Amino acid sequence: MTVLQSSNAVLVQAAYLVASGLFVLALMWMSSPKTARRGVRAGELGMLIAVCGTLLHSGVVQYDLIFVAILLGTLIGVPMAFLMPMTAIPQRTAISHAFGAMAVGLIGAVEYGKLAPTQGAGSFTVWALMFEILLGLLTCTASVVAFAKLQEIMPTRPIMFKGQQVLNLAVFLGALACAGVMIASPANTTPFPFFVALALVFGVLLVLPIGGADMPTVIALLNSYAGLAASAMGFALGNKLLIVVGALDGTSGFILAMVMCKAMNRSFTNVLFGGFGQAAPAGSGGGEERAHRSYTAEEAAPMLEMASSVVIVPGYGMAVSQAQHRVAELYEHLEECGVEVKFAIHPVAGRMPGHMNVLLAEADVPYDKLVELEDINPELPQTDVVLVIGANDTVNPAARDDPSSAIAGMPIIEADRAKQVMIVKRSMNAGFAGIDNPIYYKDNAGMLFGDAKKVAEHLVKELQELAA
Amino acid sequence: MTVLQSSNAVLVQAAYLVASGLFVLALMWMSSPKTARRGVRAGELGMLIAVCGTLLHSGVVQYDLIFVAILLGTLIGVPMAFLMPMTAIPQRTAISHAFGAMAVGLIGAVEYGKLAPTQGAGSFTVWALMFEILLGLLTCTASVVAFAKLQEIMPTRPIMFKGQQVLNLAVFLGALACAGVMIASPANTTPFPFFVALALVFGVLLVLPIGGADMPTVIALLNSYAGLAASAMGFALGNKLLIVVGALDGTSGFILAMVMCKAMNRSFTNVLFGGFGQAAPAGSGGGEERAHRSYTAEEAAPMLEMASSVVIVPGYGMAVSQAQHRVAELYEHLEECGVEVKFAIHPVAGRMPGHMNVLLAEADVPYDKLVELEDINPELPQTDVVLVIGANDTVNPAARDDPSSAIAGMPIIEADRAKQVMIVKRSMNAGFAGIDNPIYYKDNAGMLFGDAKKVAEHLVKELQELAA
Amino acid sequence: MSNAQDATNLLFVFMLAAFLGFQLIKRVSPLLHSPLMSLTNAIAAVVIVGAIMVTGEHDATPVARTLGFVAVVAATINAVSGFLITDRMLKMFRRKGD
Amino acid sequence: MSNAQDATNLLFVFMLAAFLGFQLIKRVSPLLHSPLMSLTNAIAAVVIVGAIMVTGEHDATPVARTLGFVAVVAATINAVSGFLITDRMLKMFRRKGD
Ligand SMILES: NC(=O)c1ccc[n+]([C@@H]2O[C@H](COP(=O)([O-])OP(=O)(O)OC[C@H]3O[C@@H](n4cnc5c(N)ncnc54)[C@H](OP(=O)(O)O)[C@@H]3O)[C@@H](O)[C@H]2O)c1
Ligand SMILES: NC(=O)c1ccc[n+]([C@@H]2O[C@H](COP(=O)([O-])OP(=O)(O)OC[C@H]3O[C@@H](n4cnc5c(N)ncnc54)[C@H](OP(=O)(O)O)[C@@H]3O)[C@@H](O)[C@H]2O)c1
Repeated sequence: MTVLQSSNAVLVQAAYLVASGLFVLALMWMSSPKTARRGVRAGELGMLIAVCGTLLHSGVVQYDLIFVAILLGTLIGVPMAFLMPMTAIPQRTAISHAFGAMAVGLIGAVEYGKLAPTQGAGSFTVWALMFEILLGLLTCTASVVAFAKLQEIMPTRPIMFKGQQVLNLAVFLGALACAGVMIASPANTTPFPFFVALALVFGVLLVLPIGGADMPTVIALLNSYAGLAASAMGFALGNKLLIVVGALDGTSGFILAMVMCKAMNRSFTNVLFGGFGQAAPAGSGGGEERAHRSYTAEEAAPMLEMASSVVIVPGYGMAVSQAQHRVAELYEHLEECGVEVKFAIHPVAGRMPGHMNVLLAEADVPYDKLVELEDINPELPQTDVVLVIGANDTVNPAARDDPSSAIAGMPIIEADRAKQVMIVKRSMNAGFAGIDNPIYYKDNAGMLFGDAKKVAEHLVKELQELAA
Repeated sequence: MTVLQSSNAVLVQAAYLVASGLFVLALMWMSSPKTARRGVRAGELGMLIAVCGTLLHSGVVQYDLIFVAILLGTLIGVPMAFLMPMTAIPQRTAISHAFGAMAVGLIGAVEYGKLAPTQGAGSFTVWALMFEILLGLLTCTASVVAFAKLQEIMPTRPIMFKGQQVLNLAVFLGALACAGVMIASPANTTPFPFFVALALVFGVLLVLPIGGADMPTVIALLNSYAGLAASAMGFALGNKLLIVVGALDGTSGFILAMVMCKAMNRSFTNVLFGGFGQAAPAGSGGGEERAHRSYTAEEAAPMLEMASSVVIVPGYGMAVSQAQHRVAELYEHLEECGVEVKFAIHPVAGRMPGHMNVLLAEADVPYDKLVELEDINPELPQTDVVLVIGANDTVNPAARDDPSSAIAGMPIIEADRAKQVMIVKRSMNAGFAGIDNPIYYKDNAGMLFGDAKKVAEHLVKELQELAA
Repeated sequence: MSNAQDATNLLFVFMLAAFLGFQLIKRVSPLLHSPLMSLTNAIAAVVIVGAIMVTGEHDATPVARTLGFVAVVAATINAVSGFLITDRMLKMFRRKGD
Repeated sequence: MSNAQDATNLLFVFMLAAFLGFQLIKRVSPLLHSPLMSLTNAIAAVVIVGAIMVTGEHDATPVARTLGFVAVVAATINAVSGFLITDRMLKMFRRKGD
């Protein structure tokens, strides 16, 4: 029996080792679109091996519930994966963080109940468990709020009130105090329910003052927290697989959040506590009524057809109106007319990193047509027409020219440097940052008012007629 | 006492953790010349912390010999570092691998003597020790032979004889058999001396059939072996610091060896067993006496001065004649005359990776003037004069044009595509690969015979006279 | 000693994995940032390993089994849907002519 | 169990460090390949840690102390000269105008 158990332990450890290696390979292969799908395979295989290894663990003896749970999870997960529209990806990520973090919190709670009585004061395991439960639970409720804001179940503007920061700090310190008591005397479980409650409340408070459009950054950070919680679980259980995955996840979320902050020229503190987007964009087009030109689709189509180079700048508006397929048709028609078309992708266009890439890929635009900001900007002065579709802040020249602007210093796609700019949006209203956009009033610019999908359809129709 | 010991153990482990982190940072910062020196500082600090941590270890109680040894090592190491000429770097690397691997082997032997009686059959520790001793000792003697070949104490041509591969295999299997016996019954130390002797002999045999100019690849591979030996020591002693460093080192040597093989379009097997360079380059200029032009420095200098762009291609000959300082003067004079000068660096020019970069940096050539093969080749057709200084195989167009050439497929610097090529070398003799070089007979090419240093001096003098 | 060893073993693993994550993620092209988020999300579902242990132990209390059950379901949903959605996204990325 | 745990702890560390080494070294510019070789050579001298243990143990035999002594000297030479030479090389790398 002992021999059996020990050979069993070797097997479990070997499975975890192999699984960790596969997860590392999965991320390594994600570095390029050519190997990325292989990365997914590696991840799936790693997960399978990790689960099978655990099922073999000599400590696991009751299989009934586990199999039912896995079956149930699969039955829910598979249709979810196939029915989810690509535009809902940000929300999905948020809610799945909530699920994952909840699982971490629950496991932590169970482990605490089991291990606490056996641990000495200040034990490493209890430290790790407290960390795990705190991070798991706050990530769970924070992700739920983020989901609600993205899905617009909740108001997306920052919710701020007097004494908010004091309250947040008090709740956080309260949770830490509970954890401190339990670390000092693990057998004393009285503070546990308070600890749980405070952690859950803190998660909600954390996200309330953050505006809806900052949610992507928040989600990446929550990804990072969820990773750290998984690592903490690994420390508590002495499980290296969990530590590795947690660390990989933690750094991944952190780096993505950094990329976004850099692309918006804002600091973490500003995102988390700045209350950005608080001043509702109260029809900022109303102020001084500067002159702008506006085109109809009939006027715009021949200009596009006669151009030798066109750059399309997609933004959040394209995602909202689900216009990506129509935009792809537009791209194909223009290419057929012999126009050289490229897409300029700003790193924070839309509502999550890489948002535009996924949508356009979904609509069958080849990914070598998607050009990053630094690479497209030098080409724009030689470009005949830039067609901005539902983007706003990401093409706002004030970020470059006006040091007093709220988005000063944010790198932009310099659409205004092109020979002609056409901007598709529904009104003169501001974008997420809530500020006016001088590009609309430039001599070389013209508006194409309307819903992005409708306008794109209209343009395609006009092009077809021109061709016929 | 126990508390003291355990807090002590925590300290040692913490020191090792920090040291490992610093070594990782050291390699990370080596990625760019801007941060590289910070990397060296990190490495030094890591080493200091690792040594201090070990001295605090509760198992270490006799300090006398250790301090004497460290003092002695420092007294030898410091002057060595300052007096070593940069041209001797390849040899120094070889001999220091020998030292390091010897240390690993000795420690392994001592540990084996101490631990063997306490270990059960097939114990993990004995496995690791055998691996450590084998790799340590064979790397030690192999590095000594590599050193002797580079320093030309030994003939540099491959030494091959009948039955060599059979002998090598027999020695290797003999060593493995000894190790096997000791793993099966650790208490039986009889095979140990045979094991040691066979490992040492195998190291020598391994390098004998490899030609002198393949030594850089061999040294990188030995670096990799030394790393694996250190890792094995870490496994034997349960020391994670050693495992981390060994793995970093092991991959580093392996990747450098791969880079070199790729740049020569040869396989590992070919380098290790191919006996490349065996056929002595028996005056390959003697054969058919094809026509070549030759210039004097007096003729060459005005051509260089009148060019608007010059690319200098340095090679092994520049290193041998220590011409780098004169070449740098030449570069400065040309720049003063308004000529745009760049250096084209082939990845395996010289006798170790990065050899030319170090020599030219030593002579104060700014590193942004050193251009890699892929980047310079597209510019060469528009270049007025390419000046090849002691390079041969790396500019041999046969590699590109003649599929039956010994170096067919090796990427080259396409000097022959330039408007004019001048080649500085002492004769029409072949280079390391021992094959003729068609570039000498091209219409746009001319030889500048002489020692690289002398010719460069001469060219500088002529340029000065032209300027005056 | 053994306790310090244990903890530092885990800290070594954490430190190396964090460095590795940093190096790996930095290299992911911005083109793939969305699939990356969804892949890491799927991989994070490996906490199912802890959930299985909690649920399957022979002395697990009913509360523990219930919470563990919920955790296994949640983690499975994340793993299954995460990998499938990532693959669905990646399948759409095509070069011109593919 | 504890033995398997121990061995896999070390294997985890090895695997992660090897992946990390691979990612790190791949990014080193060819410009710096010579200093890189000499830096890794210096870092490898960390085997001095094992040499010190062997030499300083209270029950070390004279043979062990002698071999350990030699090992400490050898490793120290490598460390000292390796770091100094690497720095000497790197000091020489300058951009135009620096
Ligand atoms: N992607 C990320 O990861 C991320 C992360 C954090 C923050 N953000 C922030 O999100 C913003 C993204 O910039 P962006 O340029 O993509 O978008 P944006 O600045 O938010 O502007 C979107 C524009 O689309 C228009 N629009 C909305 N619905 C439309 C529809 N159905 N048809 C046509 N147009 C429509 C809106 O104008 P109308 O109302 O006039 O139509 C709006 O001005 C940036 O400020 C960025 O900092 C993004
Ligand atoms: N760098 C590495 O890491 C590495 C690794 C493995 C192999 N290798 C091999 O080494 C070779 C390096 O190519 P390479 O083009 O640099 O060198 P090479 O092909 O070996 O040619 C060097 C040339 O320099 C000339 N030379 C020698 N001493 C000279 C002096 N004092 N003054 C002037 N010229 C002198 C020689 O011609 P004369 O005798 O006529 O003067 C010789 O033809 C390649 O074949 C490569 O595969 C390099």
